[in-house]
Amino acid sequence: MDITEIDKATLINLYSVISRIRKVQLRIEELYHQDNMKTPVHLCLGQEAIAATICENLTKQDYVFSNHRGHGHYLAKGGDLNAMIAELHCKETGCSKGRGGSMHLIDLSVGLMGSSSIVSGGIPLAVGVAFSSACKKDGLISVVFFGDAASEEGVLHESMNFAAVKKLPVLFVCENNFYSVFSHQTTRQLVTDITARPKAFGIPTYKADGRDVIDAYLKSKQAIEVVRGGQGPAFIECKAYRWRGHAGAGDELKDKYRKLDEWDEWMNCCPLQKYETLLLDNNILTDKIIDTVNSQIDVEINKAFDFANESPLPRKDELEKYLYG
Amino acid sequence: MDITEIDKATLINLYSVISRIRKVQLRIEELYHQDNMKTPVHLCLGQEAIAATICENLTKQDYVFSNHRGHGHYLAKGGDLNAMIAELHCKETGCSKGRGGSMHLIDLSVGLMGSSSIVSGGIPLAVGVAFSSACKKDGLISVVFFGDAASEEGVLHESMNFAAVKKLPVLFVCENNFYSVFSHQTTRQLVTDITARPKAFGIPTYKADGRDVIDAYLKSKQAIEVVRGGQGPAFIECKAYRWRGHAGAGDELKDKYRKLDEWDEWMNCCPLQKYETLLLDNNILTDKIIDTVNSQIDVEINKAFDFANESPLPRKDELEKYLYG
Amino acid sequence: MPWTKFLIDKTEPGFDEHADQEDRKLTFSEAMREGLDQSLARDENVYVMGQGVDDPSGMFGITVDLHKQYGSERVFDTPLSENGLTGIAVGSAIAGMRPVYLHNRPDFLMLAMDQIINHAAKWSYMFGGQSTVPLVIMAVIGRGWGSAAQHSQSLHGLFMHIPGLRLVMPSTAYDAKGLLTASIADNNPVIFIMHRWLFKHSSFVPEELYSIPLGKGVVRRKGKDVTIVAISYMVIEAMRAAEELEKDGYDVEIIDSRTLLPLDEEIILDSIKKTGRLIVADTDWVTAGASAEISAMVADKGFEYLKMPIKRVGWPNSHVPGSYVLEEAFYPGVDDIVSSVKEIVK
Amino acid sequence: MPWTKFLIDKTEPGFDEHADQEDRKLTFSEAMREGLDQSLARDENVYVMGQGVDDPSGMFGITVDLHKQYGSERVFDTPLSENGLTGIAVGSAIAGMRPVYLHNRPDFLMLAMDQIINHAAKWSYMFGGQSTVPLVIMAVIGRGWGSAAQHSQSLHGLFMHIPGLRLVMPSTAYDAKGLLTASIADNNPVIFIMHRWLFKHSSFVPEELYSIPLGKGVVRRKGKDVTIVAISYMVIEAMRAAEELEKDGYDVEIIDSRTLLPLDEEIILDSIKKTGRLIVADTDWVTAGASAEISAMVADKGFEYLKMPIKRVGWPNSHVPGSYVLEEAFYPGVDDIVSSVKEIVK
Ligand SMILES: Cc1ncc(C[n+]2csc(CCOP(=O)(O)OP(=O)(O)O)c2C)c(N)n1
Ligand SMILES: Cc1ncc(C[n+]2csc(CCOP(=O)(O)OP(=O)(O)O)c2C)c(N)n1
Ligand SMILES: [Mg+2]
Ligand SMILES: [Mg+2]
Repeated sequence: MDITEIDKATLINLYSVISRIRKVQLRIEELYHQDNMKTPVHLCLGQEAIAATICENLTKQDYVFSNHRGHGHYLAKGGDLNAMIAELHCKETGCSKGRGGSMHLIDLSVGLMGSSSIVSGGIPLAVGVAFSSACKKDGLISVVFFGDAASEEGVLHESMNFAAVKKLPVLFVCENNFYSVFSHQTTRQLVTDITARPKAFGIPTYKADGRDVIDAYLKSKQAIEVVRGGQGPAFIECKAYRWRGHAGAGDELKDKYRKLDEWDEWMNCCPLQKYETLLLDNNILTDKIIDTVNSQIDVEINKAFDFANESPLPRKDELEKYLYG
Repeated sequence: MDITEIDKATLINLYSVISRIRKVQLRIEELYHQDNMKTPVHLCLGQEAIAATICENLTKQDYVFSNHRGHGHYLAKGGDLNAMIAELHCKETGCSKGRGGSMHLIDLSVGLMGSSSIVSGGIPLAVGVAFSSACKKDGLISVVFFGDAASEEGVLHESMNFAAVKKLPVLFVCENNFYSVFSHQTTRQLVTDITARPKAFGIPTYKADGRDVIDAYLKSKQAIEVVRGGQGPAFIECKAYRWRGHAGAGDELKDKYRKLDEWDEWMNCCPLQKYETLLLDNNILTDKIIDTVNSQIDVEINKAFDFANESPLPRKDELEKYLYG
Repeated sequence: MPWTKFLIDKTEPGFDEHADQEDRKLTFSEAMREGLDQSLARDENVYVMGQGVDDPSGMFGITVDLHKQYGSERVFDTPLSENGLTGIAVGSAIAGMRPVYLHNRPDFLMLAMDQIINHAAKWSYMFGGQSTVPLVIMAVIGRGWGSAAQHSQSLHGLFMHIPGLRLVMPSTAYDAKGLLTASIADNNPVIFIMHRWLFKHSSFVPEELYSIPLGKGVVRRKGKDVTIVAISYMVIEAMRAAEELEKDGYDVEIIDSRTLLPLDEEIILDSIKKTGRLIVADTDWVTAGASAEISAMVADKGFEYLKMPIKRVGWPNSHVPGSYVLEEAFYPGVDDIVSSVKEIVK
Repeated sequence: MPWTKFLIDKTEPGFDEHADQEDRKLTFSEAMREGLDQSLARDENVYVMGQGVDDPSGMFGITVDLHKQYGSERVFDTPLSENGLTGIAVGSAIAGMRPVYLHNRPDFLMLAMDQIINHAAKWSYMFGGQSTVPLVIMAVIGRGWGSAAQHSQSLHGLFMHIPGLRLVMPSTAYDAKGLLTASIADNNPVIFIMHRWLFKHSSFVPEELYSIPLGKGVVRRKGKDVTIVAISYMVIEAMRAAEELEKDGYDVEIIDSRTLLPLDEEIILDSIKKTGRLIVADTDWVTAGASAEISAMVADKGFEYLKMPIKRVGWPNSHVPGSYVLEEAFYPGVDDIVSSVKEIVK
């Protein structure tokens, strides 16, 4: 995979998106023990490049469905940071008005359609949106992010079959981080090559290394071109490592369940660090630009937390307000 | 496939089993309009050889789960004919004591574990029984019959994944008769080779022509040897044609939904007729033996209908009797 | 063969709230088909899917030939993947479509409970009202001909428990069309349950598209001795029971709930204010079902009017049996209603 | 990180029906673990499965290290395939095993409704009693820390509607172990729902395996003014409410239903005979749920004793919200019970 295939603006934007996701995640982790965010968080540290490279290939109107580990998807698609941090603080100004919490992010203005905390729940929804696009011939595509464990749910197979039969414009993105909570993929699946499953439904598949931004970007691009071409769905499996525990900050019990060789291999290869070095080596970025980008992000994050802290809580008398549409 | 690979006794037994299923189905169809069998029937005319060849390779103790189109499975596994016909007459002497009707046949004495009328419902049950055998190390295997449409249900994929991970002794038998009620397989599946799905879970697969008894027998044998070998599950797809409508007698609307070329191809090739000719040509059977076998079957069927007609109905005051185990 | 035909052709006396209107008598299934047809014509976001909706029998006639009129993109058959397809319908609804997803039996909805309960019902709330799910899920309660435990359930009691859903159960052709229109027009997931034994019942059905508001019950018969709240097919049984009871001098009031979510509590309480007695008749298990809810609601809000115990007429603690003799014992009907009335009146 | 620990460590005053027994105080989760341990030891057909049963946190402690004792063939983690795995458990039960299938949340059972309702609950009946399904399905009601609509449901109201199931909801460590034993010993599918806020409550728990019969409620507190039937965690809230009410001179009787299927109707009716007043307190939506059933049952069979309307204290018509302020508004507790009592007493 060759960096020269990608234009400079894109490369820089990818850097900024990935760094922003990273920094937001680290800040949440840092402050989580203060208990101001009274909602479970599932950090995507280590997996940032997947959301970034997929979304870089999407238009603002294209649809994305996310899952419980959805902060990166939301930010990469362009979701409003203030509204996200406010949602983590369960405030009325949150993107879900404090009704959803960390696992239910939404920003319809950028096509981020919402996320389900039922593992695999968002998959058929994304296919349904693609069906709608096919009916309306609006040229948009639909993308759904889900984990390796979500691929064990029957509904993925039902969804793939229907998308294939109807040639719907949907991209299935499986983020394989090898774990479901404490459970390793090999205890749950005999064939660990998840792309074997979509192949069985006639869906073209791609595999990307989620540590390698260039690889992930170019593979995403190919997959998305296929989907946009109107020939039907595609499937991409992106491997990456979940740097932290399943939920919350840190990973207290990591020695009790991680495979240590795997841990070494993956933790020693930070997607952001690797990418930064690559960009510096290729003179795409300078240390100075990097500093500027990152300090802007820091400012923005500070503002978002201020915004969240100052925002009002939902009103108790509005408990039932959004039950009906 | 070569007939000489199969011993004579087996060949003759297969003939008798297939002919018996055929005759039972035809008799039910003939009498169905009399409304004495007040339960939906899903005839397996045209598909008889599949049940027969699979079960010929099983022991009496091996487990079988069936589905709504289950008469053939029940008979091939050795289920009691009287009890089946009585069940179709909703009698207390029926195999399910009149509680189940045509779609819920059971004969635990020969390992016929029951059938679900929820399409795909029996699949995980069979895997569960195989799990039990694996725990108990009883050397038995478990078999489940289901249709092409059942392969669209997510639960099949979940069941295959688990069976593969745990290397359970279960054989998945997909009877592909191309239809789900009025709906052709091609409107429901892009990849019509159903064995692509089990392959994606690392399960060895086999394909058999359900019109060809020798082919179906030898392929079943291979598949079952694999399962019995303890290496885990196997999957066999057997093609056959549903000669009648989805349910009930005849197929009034067949011109309205059948693909006519397919109809010609499959209806002109009767599995029983073809097999009979083969056995006569190879001097395995004579016309005389055939007559004897068939008239015994007729006698047996007459007796079964007499038994059913003379049997008592369930007692109304025993409505709730079997609710709890 | 008889069984499908048998039940569809079963022509029992329905009743007609506009008996005086001579023309435009349609059967329940004709009314449903007309409503779907007109809804498809009216709004291109409406589409109809389900196993067999484009087949020659067309879902008991409800969808027959609609695919020829509107094309196979708007009226189409589905694979056997109830949970996946429900989610797909929900997703399309989120994107602005108005799917109508038909099932032969409520039993099959059990495969789709995750998408119905965890997703469709919650999507609006969970995201602070930003998305809506205008989706209609239909199913037909089977009954008779030995279809047994897995093919005869009602199960609407389950849906009534879930906030965010609408639950609609019409009993006449007129209501069927009007409530269908309202259901398709509603911005929330609607569970629309029909009873197969109603399909040949006919009544006056206006030609134009009209809508009956969700949450409004109707008094089917006026009386002063006892109130029967009846659901779906049990309205028919209650009407018959009332006729029989009339001979013995009992004056029965019958309320057709029409929708269970929302439930028209007012019409029920108003009636009980007058009669002081309540029987709830349902086509489902009584335990923790719709009849329990209606009874509990009255035991709270209508207690002061109540003169006698509240009786529920519904399914006993058994699965639906296969054998027709057991079915007779299983299904409550006119006799059970009559004897319940006699138990609490006088 | 706080949230898991936060809730598990939440030590509210539970209560102990054997407060005088000084030794062998176990928490609810310790009692559950001990019960599973002894059941695994006692019968080799028992096995335990579920997502995370063999992980270091061991299902809130319930299963911790059991896989080390009994091997990964008898205590094992599962793929994320709830419907398939439920069917597999059912199949193994049909073949004579006694599976215990643990889930973190009742919400996830929605994926498995087909196997629970259409298969497990019906298998015995459908085949005339020839097969049985000795299966225990467990789930833990989540509460608090913004887990929101898809991770906080109770949903036992749904299961109560289905014949053929058992439904067990213990409120003390003593009951947890005893009801667990009875559930594993039972030949029918048992839905066993626990409330996370009970896990650190402790009470006297005998060391030996003992069994509490399914279908027997218990009077937790004697009183003559009003009967509160409380379910699961609401027993705790009711006990607290009773203490507060006592100060104002109200004498409250509290019945812990312990199991909902079968429901101990007798103990409830006996109490109402005395008090003439009923409040049902549940950890679930009131509409068409367990509280509706209990209320409806009394409005029929106990009507003659009733002096006042039956009140239900349970979840309002809303999904569980994410924000903690809204959670406060959502969950009923001591105050709601107190005010309901004051509404109907005097
Ligand atoms: C249907 C369902 N089952 C179980 C859970 C509990 N759960 C939440 S996240 C999770 C792990 C999912 O793993 P994976 O799909 O690989 O995503 P990851 O957490 O690794 O990003 C589990 C088991 C759930 N939310 N939904
Ligand atoms: C879950 C479920 N959905 C729908 C049905 C209705 N139904 C009964 S049999 C059948 C056709 C199944 O086709 P297939 O699996 O190919 O078996 P075949 O009838 O061809 O033997 C359908 C749709 C059902 N019983 N269960
Ligand atoms: Mg994972
Ligand atoms: Mg078929």
